[in-house]
Amino acid sequence: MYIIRRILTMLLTVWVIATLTFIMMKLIPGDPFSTEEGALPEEALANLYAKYGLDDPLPIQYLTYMKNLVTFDLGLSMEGSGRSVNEIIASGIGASATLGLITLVVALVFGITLGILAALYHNSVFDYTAMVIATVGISIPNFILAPLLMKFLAVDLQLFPVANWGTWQHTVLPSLALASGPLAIIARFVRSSMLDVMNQDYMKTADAKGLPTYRIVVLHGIRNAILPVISFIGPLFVSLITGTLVIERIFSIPGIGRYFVDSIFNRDYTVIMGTTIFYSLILVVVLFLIDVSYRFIDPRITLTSKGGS
Amino acid sequence: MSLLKVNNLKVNFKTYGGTIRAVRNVSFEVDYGETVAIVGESGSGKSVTVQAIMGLIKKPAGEIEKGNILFKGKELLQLSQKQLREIKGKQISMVFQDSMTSLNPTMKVGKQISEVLLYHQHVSKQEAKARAIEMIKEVGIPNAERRYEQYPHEFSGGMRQRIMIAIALACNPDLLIADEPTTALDVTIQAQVLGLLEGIKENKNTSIILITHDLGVVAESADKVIVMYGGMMVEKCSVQELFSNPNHPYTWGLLESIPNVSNKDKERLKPIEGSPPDLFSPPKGCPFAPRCKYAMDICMEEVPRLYDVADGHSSRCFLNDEMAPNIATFSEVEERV
Amino acid sequence: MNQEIIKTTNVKKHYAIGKQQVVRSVDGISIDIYQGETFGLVGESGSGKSTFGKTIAGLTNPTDGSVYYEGNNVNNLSKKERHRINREIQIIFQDPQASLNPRMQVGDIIAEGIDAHGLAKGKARKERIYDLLERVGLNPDVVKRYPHEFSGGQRQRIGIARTLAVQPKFIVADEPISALDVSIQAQVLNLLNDLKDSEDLTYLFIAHDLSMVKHISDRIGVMYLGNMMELARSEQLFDNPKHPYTQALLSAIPVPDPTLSKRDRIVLQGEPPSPVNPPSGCKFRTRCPHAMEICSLEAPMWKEIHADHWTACHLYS
Amino acid sequence: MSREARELLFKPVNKKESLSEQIIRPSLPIWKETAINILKNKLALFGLVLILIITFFAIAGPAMVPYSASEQELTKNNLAPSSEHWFGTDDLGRDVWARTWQGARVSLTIGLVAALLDLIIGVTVGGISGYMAGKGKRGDRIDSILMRIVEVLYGIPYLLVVILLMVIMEPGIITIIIALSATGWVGMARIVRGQILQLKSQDYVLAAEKLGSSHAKIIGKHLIPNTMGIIIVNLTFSVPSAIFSESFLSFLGLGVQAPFASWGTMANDALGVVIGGQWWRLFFPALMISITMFAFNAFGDGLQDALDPKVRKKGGK
Repeated sequence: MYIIRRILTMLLTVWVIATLTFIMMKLIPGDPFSTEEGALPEEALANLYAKYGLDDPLPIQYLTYMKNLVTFDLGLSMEGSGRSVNEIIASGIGASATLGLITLVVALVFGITLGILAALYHNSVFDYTAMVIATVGISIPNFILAPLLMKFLAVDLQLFPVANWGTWQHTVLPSLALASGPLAIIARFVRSSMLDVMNQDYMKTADAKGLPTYRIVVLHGIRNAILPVISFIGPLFVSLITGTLVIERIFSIPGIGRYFVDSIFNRDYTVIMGTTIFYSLILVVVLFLIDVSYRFIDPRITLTSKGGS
Repeated sequence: MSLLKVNNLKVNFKTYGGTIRAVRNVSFEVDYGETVAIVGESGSGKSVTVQAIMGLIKKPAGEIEKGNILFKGKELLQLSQKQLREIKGKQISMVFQDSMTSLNPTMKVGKQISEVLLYHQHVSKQEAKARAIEMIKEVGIPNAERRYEQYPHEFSGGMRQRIMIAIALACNPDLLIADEPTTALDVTIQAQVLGLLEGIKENKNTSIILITHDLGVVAESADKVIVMYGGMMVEKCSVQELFSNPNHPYTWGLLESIPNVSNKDKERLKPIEGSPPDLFSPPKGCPFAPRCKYAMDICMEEVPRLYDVADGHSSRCFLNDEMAPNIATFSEVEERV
Repeated sequence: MNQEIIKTTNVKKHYAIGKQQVVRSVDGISIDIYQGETFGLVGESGSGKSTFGKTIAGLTNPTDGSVYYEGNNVNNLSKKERHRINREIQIIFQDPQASLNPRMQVGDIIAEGIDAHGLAKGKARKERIYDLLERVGLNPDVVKRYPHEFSGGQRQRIGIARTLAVQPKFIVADEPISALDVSIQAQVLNLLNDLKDSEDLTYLFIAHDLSMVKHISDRIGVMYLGNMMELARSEQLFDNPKHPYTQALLSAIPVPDPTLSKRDRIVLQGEPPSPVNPPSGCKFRTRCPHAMEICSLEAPMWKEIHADHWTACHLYS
Repeated sequence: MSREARELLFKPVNKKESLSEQIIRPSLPIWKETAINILKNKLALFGLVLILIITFFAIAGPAMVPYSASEQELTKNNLAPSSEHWFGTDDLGRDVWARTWQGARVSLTIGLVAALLDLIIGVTVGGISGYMAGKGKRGDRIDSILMRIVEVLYGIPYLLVVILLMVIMEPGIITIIIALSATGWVGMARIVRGQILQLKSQDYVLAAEKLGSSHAKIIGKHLIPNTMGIIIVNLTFSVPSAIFSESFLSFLGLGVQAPFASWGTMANDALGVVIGGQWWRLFFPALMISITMFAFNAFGDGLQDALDPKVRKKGGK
């Protein structure tokens, strides 16, 4: 029941996004071709209109668009290269996904470790330092951190390539810049969650059982402290997606984000629409999966509807 | 030699509001096969006392300022964490008040029992599981095999408390500390759990420290009683003495303030007026003096020592001093006996 | 004395959880509460006693059945009448911590009902607050203080003063002492008893501590899984309990007297079933030592087996 | 002490009133306690001081130098920081100090106004939804419609929507504020609704209803004062997030347009030249963004701790 309701909301969300994007694109005064320098001859313009279906009445355009969407056809790029939006996304997904995945792993692994250590050494110098660093990490936007890293680690120290994509060295700076914020947020979150858990009665029980420290901390503490982090991956994912937009541009990484930003400047509406919908779809699916998995992983949630008085 | 001997225990807590002197000079002994009840209101220091025994007072928030805790002659406060772990859960174990929060919500209850066996008895996983199932049966839970695989939230309050007891008994401890084990339970379930504890004491000769605020539970289960107030032990005696010959005005007050079920006429209850002391700024003298009907000037000035009033019966009250006027009697209780 | 102030007829309160399941929290209770008495209501957790209390207090509407106050059906009133009855029926809550707004000063907390009903203004209002504080045994100079500065017993007294401010006639006291320490419980109990006489009140006193209930109540009703099991004058109930559940409940109370030999205690097996799937017939039959075949087939009638002594049990049919 | 002197002390005290009923601790209103807790928290205090400093320079900074933010002096372009140009100049010879503080005005205005709009919309929607929930069929329907909207909006990647909005609307400060608030209020609405739902079932709200308090009074005296803490904390977190979003958009070239400059546009302009060595053009706006975000985050953290009932309770038990 829950899952069905959730899937319906998910579809509704995607539909709303698709419709909104469509309406927004149609609200823009003028059209992509007439805004270009040197007006095209009347005939060529008409051809272009026909090619992109822009000569149909709006409701028909909307229906065509929705129909194509259901078959995952996002249309042609208006830039004139003749590539379809699907092709553009396909060509960019590899780099974007690699970068996103590396960042996600880095942020989770280091964020969780840092948060747990800070909680275990609560009120120590380590704790304070870690939390100040984390607060600083949240405060430096990735589009600021990226050029700084580029300048110091790539230009000055020449440890890593300045930009572009290809070898593993190319992934280090972008994922560092991208991961720092989420990492800091996770660290703070895990720390407070762990502190919470350490005050729970069952930690006292574990202690009173005479279990070794590692068992108390890992099996009883960390497990319970990390569970809520799962619900946190959703927002984390959002910040990753928006982060990649600018990071890919700064580091000239051929990912979807870069195409998206480029399409904004080129007013390439089909690509803007296509990528927005694609991103939203991924996001909505991820949020859904997280929600569902959380319900399966946490034994308390599955049966809480039993209720009492 | 007694099983457990606590000597002059002092525990402090540092909080945002200042330092709480949670336990001040508590001394008592627990013999083999004996049930000692610690009675007191919330904030009297009864839970902190047993947490100190279990080594659950952790720096920097809590600190054992001084005192000795001798278990089988061994000083627990001097042991390393590792040595202490050989005793905790194995020779001394503990049952907490709130079984909902005291069990790990994300671990199967069976595993929570068997991990004690795995660690302390170095048995194989299969054996630990078999023994854990055995324990679940022993504390009177049907369908033990199926129950082994369930999570705490799938149990009722009474069942969870039985699981807590099963965990505590897994290694056949010499001493079982039960911190208000039945407070959260209904009377009929309380009767079941108290019966279970009684059976353990009789069959296994386990000593029990029972913390409670219910004098009825004390009367039915304890051999010896310690009454605490404001972080201090105010009276210590056998359970018979407590009800037949109580000495401390606080104990009098407690006994008078509970209605007697077997009493026919509905006389007015005699409450202890006033409120418990503010632990941040406890009174200079006897902690009970501000609420005491018989308080003297000296009570406001200094903390009374423990006076021996009978064999094995001591009381922290200046009324027992040779200089004190003979003003107080506990007529109501005397009448009752 | 025999004038009834509250009458319930077959009151039910069911809650839907999820699509299919229904919690039968209160499942058909018909009782009278007389003017000037203290009606004790006992039962274990999940017995529905608190829900029943809240239904009588008008905090929730019954799913079925009716509640009458002074002969009028409370769900069938003019707006003006409803306003008056709402004021005359009040409730005292269990947790003195949760029942006082932490952001309000004591004076304003107590005056809440006075302001809402326009009972006093200006100087008269102030005097009324002082008077109420004194009546519950608190020093009037605490009016500017906040709830967290008080001990549990003091907070409960503030809650009582707030209730008294609107001059109620009937008060539902929902476990008013269970969150308090033993020595404080007696203070609050005595206060409630004194106020009953001086303010001419009637109480529905809900609790799970039987000895306290016995002490304060004139009559006691025993609830189990949403049903009333037994109802009698309190001495009668304690001396001569009829229903097997009442018998077990009474025998389970620990008595603070070590010289009494441990009585033959009736220890009930198992735990109360869930109010979602209550047993057929008599709801107590799954744990009843005297269960008979008939008990699973039909629910026993609620009937008066002696003067003023009611029970629902097949043993007495 | 001599035995005689000591003996004198052994006489009953003269007690007029029970000593233990007096409350020794001084009374502290909650806002005062909160203020004290913040002052005790060094990081929060540091954050507050930073906020004040940045605000001061945003107001007074541009007037401290003889250049205006848009004044071009092409002969003096790309100068490193010196006593003449404290933060250096950019490629058009504009003074970076003046531009930085001019940018501070833009960034702070956008951050504060957007956060305030979030607050107004979020509290209204969350409050109505939370308050209407459970109030009959109509109330439930209003709640569920509002919550469906929130749920759908929550699933939308908000920066993408903001980007889309910026693409179709005329870029500018007001557009940014509208775009940010169009989706930013959702988080606040969820929090406020949750808080109200929780508060509504608190005993003191039930008591107020029972005592006859009007809806307005219950909202004004019980619900709002007790959600204020969380709302304020959330506000301190939404200011930096709005500032971040603005710089992000400006950095993408979608935000503030000339002649205005924000920290984001300055950083974007400097991106190409930083590798060439003109570090100051990126450094100062970047530093200001980071300091501002740090200050608000640190202050918000401290505020959260100071208002946390768990922290406060530690002082009470």
